[in-house]
Amino acid sequence: MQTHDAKRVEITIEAVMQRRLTQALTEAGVTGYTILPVLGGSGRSGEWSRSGQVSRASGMVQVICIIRPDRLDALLEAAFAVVERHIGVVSVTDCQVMRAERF
Amino acid sequence: MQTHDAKRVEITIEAVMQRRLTQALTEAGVTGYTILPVLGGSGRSGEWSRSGQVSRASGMVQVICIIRPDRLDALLEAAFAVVERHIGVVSVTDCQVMRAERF
Amino acid sequence: MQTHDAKRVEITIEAVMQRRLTQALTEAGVTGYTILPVLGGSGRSGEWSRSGQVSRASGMVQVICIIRPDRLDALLEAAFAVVERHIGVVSVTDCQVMRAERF
Amino acid sequence: MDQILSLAADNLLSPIILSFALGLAASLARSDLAIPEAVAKAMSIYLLFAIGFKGGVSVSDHGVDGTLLLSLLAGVALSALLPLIGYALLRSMTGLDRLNAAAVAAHYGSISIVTFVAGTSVLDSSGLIYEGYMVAVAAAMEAPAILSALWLISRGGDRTMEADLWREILLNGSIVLLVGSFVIGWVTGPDGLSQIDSFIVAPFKGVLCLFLLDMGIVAGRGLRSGGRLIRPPMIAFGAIMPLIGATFGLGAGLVLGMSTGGTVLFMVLGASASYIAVPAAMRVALPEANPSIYLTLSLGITFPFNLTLGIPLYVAVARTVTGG
Amino acid sequence: MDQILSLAADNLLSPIILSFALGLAASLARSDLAIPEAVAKAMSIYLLFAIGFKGGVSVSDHGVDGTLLLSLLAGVALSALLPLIGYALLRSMTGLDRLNAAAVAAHYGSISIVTFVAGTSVLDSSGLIYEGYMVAVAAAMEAPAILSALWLISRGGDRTMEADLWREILLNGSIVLLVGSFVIGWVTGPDGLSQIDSFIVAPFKGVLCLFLLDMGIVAGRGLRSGGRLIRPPMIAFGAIMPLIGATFGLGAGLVLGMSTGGTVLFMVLGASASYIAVPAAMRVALPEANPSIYLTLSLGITFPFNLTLGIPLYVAVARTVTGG
Amino acid sequence: MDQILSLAADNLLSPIILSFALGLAASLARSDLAIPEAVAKAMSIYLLFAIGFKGGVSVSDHGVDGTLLLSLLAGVALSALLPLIGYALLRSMTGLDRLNAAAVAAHYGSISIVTFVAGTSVLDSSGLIYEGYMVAVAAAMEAPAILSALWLISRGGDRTMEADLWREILLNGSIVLLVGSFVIGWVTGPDGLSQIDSFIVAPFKGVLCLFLLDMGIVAGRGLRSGGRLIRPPMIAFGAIMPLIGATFGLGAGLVLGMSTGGTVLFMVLGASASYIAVPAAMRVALPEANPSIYLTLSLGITFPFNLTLGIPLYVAVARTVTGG
Ligand SMILES: Nc1ncnc2c1ncn2[C@@H]1O[C@H](COP(=O)(O)O)[C@@H](O)[C@H]1O
Ligand SMILES: Nc1ncnc2c1ncn2[C@@H]1O[C@H](COP(=O)(O)O)[C@@H](O)[C@H]1O
Ligand SMILES: Nc1ncnc2c1ncn2[C@@H]1O[C@H](COP(=O)(O)O)[C@@H](O)[C@H]1O
Ligand code: NA
Ligand code: NA
Ligand code: NA
Repeated sequence: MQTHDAKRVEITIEAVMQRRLTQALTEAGVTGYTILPVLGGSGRSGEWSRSGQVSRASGMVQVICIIRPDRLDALLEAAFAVVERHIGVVSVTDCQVMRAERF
Repeated sequence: MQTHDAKRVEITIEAVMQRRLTQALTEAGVTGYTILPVLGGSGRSGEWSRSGQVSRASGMVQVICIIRPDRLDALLEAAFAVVERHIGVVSVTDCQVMRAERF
Repeated sequence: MQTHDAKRVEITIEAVMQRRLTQALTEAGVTGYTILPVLGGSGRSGEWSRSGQVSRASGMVQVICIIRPDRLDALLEAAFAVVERHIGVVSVTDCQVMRAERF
Repeated sequence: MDQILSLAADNLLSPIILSFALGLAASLARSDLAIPEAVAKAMSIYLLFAIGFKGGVSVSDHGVDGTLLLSLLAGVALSALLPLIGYALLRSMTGLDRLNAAAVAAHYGSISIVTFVAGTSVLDSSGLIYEGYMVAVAAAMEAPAILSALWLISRGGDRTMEADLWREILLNGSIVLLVGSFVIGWVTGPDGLSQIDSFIVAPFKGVLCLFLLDMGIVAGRGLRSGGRLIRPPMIAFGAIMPLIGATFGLGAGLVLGMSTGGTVLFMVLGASASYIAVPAAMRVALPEANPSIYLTLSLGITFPFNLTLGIPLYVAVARTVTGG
Repeated sequence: MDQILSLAADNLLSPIILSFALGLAASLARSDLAIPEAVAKAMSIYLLFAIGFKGGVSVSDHGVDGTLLLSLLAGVALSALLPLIGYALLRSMTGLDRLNAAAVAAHYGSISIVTFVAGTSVLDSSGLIYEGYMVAVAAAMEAPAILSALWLISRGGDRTMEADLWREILLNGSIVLLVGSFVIGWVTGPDGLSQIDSFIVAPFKGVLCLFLLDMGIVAGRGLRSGGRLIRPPMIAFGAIMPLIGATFGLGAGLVLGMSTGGTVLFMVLGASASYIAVPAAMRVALPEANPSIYLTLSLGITFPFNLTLGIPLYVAVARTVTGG
Repeated sequence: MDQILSLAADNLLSPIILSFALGLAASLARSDLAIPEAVAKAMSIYLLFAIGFKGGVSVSDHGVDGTLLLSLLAGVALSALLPLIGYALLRSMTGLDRLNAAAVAAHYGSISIVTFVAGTSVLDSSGLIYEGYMVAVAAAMEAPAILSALWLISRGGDRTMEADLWREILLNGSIVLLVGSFVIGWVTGPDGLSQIDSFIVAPFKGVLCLFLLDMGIVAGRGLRSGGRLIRPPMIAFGAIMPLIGATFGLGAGLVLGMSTGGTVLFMVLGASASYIAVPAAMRVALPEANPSIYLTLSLGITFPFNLTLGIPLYVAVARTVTGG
């Protein structure tokens, strides 16, 4: 099958920042994203788990965004403007997609 | 550690189509897959979130499938036969696995 | 944006083994990981889904770990010591991260 | 008329309707108030189990009169017929394309169990009795509408119905639970009820409030995101179609010689539109149809219409016509 | 005999059993009826809290007689002993390999709290009293069986028990909650109960119905996917082993001079097989053992056996033997 | 004094407090006992709905006296003022940096609705009446403290408050639900209550027990992971600050001429610290502040302090001072 190069960006971020992030992504021209729930994790700010939160305020989500390679920089800049002061991780992977016109 | 090349296919698809997709994958010779819940997302058909569904009918899931590279085409064809008319996204990433005989 | 090479390790493992795995990862020098819930899956040991468990004892989770390439071997060894006798899958993908000093 | 207005006013100021309004207002104002998906599902399981069980107990209590079978048949016929009317209306009134018109029409043939419950709850406070087996009629009306809609589309020639889909529709969770708990209630009767009534009777209305809170939230989100798709002719359809459905329901009730309460419930079933079983089936069978259209119409327009104005109106009409 | 049959018939037609049957039928017919995981977990927390609390209140009410400690010891002994018998039986009857035989045997030494609850509910409707502390005995019987099974395997030499696993088993959520709420009930007594009885007493049986609906669904899925692993000799084991366990339980009850109801509960505990605590421990300690085998046997065979035929039989036997 | 002790003892041995203790003990012992997130959220929705509704009904029942508006204003003032005091105390007592001190202080201006509920429940058992609108005061006190804290930081110059954040804080789920159900209760009055009281009144305390079980578990985890951050001066702050807040609350109650019960509730609101609305706002507005510090203080120290010693003390003081 004919495939096209794309980038898969995975942003792990606090749930309270989710709306701000997706708004920034949309403004940066991203045409789609998928949000996965996160059960728990660990990082510089320590270990946490979703069932260990009363407020569930500090839960996290993972936003996955598949884009055309030439849009990567705009996306990363938009994402960083939101993530910067907040805890979280951004990683980028090369991937292939079928219908390039969608991204 | 000795690693082997493989492909990681990630299919984001409506939950109502999940069983049909995994059936098609199994028929195409896929030996395993993992299903992740999806909280929400956005695409050409607009934005949605799992808590904004009464019926939860239009919720989505992510099916992840790690396979030997030579099986990729069969998998993609089987997946597309199911996904085609439905909303959703398919992406393929190169990856390494340890015990190649499993895939 | 300036990016650095890293590895994204994805370990799908039984929930009862989660704590043992993350402990082993931490001992192997891993500085962070993210845990995703898994809804269901299929493999050599058959098909299962989270709502088909009374005890939810055999549910699975996915542990995602982004690390510097030079730490990969230590991580894989630590992971394998835990995963070996248990069902589950480990895959490794190349990725890019922004602030390499974090990993 | 006075009577309708006073019943409507009573109804509008009940905790149930106000909870719906609260949810609606909260989500239109973009509050983050939300009920977790698992909990909403649990409440719907509770409501289906309780309503089915109580229906069964009532049948075991008062016996089945001969109209049970006829009522089931009438329900199936209504459910199959209404989509055809809805489709014609949509095509002429709104200019919706065939696919979306068929998908919307399917929803109006099928039923909303929460509207049904709200109807029984108004009947209970009005002291009107009704046939306990109407809950079985509700279950029987869930699916036939889907078949009608698919038939409307397949006339175009390009589609056949996947074999598997039938099993899925007929054995979908809500039908199985409703019918199953109806049977359990029937078998165990008042003895069975006495064992669990402090679970399924006493807290019922309270759970319904929280459930309607959630439905208000979801309806509000639908209106916010899908609202711009819903033009005035479609809003009109969302209020006229229930009246047509109720009229057919009234006819069925009169022909079968139902009690006043039973006639009201036939009207409510005819008037109400699905937002659970049918959308799921549409996603599988007609994925190109736009869910924003049918969900917004069914949940954002017709559901609140029935809940607030429809039900009191149906009660008043049925009372006048049957003299009950 | 008549009495057994009539009790069994009553039991079979109770909402609780019929709910289980509904879940079983739904999942065997591949309906998508499902209870969300979080809700199933919430119901099990509710049931454990309620049963523990009520047990504690009953102890605070009637006082502890000297047999409490002896009963706990007898429970521990039963739980540790039954896996050895189960293992021998499995090896001779079914030809299961050592690892799987030990894993299955562990389940039969441990207990099923829902079976226990179903037992108390039959006792309540029969007007038979029982010692409130039996719920503590149930808690004490959860874990020892795991040790026995691991000992059976470690004789083979290749395994030692991970230190951490002990803490996990002894402090697993259900034991902590059962014991904790037992203590709370004991400390706060009837006063405490009066504060929360409309939460933990009145709706109890109704929640139990929905919980058994879920267990039926899960058991049905297990039978569908694991059914082909379960050969006739293993089915026979799934029905014989509870009878053996019940016999030992009867012995314990008689030796300790328990009330008729208490004796029945000892039989029920002996007869029932775990499907929560033990499977989790087995996944950690004996991951090579096949969960389909032990879960299908415990949940698909023995659990419904006890629920339908076992409990009425144990009641009849205990009544005859104790003259209660 | 005797009276305080006996009330404190009664309180300590209530099922509610013991459930909290059980959760705390379980998680300190690293048991895997856990309440699913969706269920914890459902319980908090239930509690907010019930408490708001009952408050509204009580207002509709007894009428609004002129102090409602003044009470709301007093609540807002208290909520805005207490963070300033808390901040000064933290900076001088504990040496916490400005950012973390402001974040902690925000929590102590805002309120804990569960502490409020525990307060009303002690009042109910003591037979003390209180103004039903105090629940609206509670809602009004949730947010102003956040503004004060952000003002404390923005004096440093480097921050402005994001426009969007305001809407989020004021329309956060708990405020909307509390105020919304208060209005529903007010509108529907005792009639409305009689429809749903077996849902929101009878099982209330039982649900509260399970909710506190969960809070105990969460507090225990917080203490385990964040405990080493909490030095003795901060523990002292966690016990002194509620006393200061209660003193201001007492002042407000006396100035406004509230009933004894209403005065107690003002004290409880002043004394209690937020762990839901404020932490979420802090993650958005002051992400560099460490959640382990403010959550551990609020939930691990002040919450149990108020629950066990604080409330009985506030009752005794208010009784003495008001002669109630
Ligand atoms: N190396 C990593 N790999 C995967 N996820 C990570 C990593 N580091 C941090 N995270 C995730 O990001 C969250 C916040 O990390 P931090 O900002 O380092 O506290 C953690 O709770 C994890 O969920
Ligand atoms: N570019 C993308 N990156 C990640 N996920 C996407 C993307 N586009 C679509 N999706 C996911 O696929 C779903 C359906 O997309 P669509 O078919 O474009 O409406 C969305 O709700 C997202 O969950
Ligand atoms: N090829 C695969 N791709 C993705 N996930 C897999 C694959 N094989 C196994 N898994 C996951 O690992 C679990 C256990 O697999 P197994 O050990 O083969 O029974 C399955 O339930 C899946 O969730
Ligand atoms: Na209809
Ligand atoms: Na046993
Ligand atoms: Na306060």
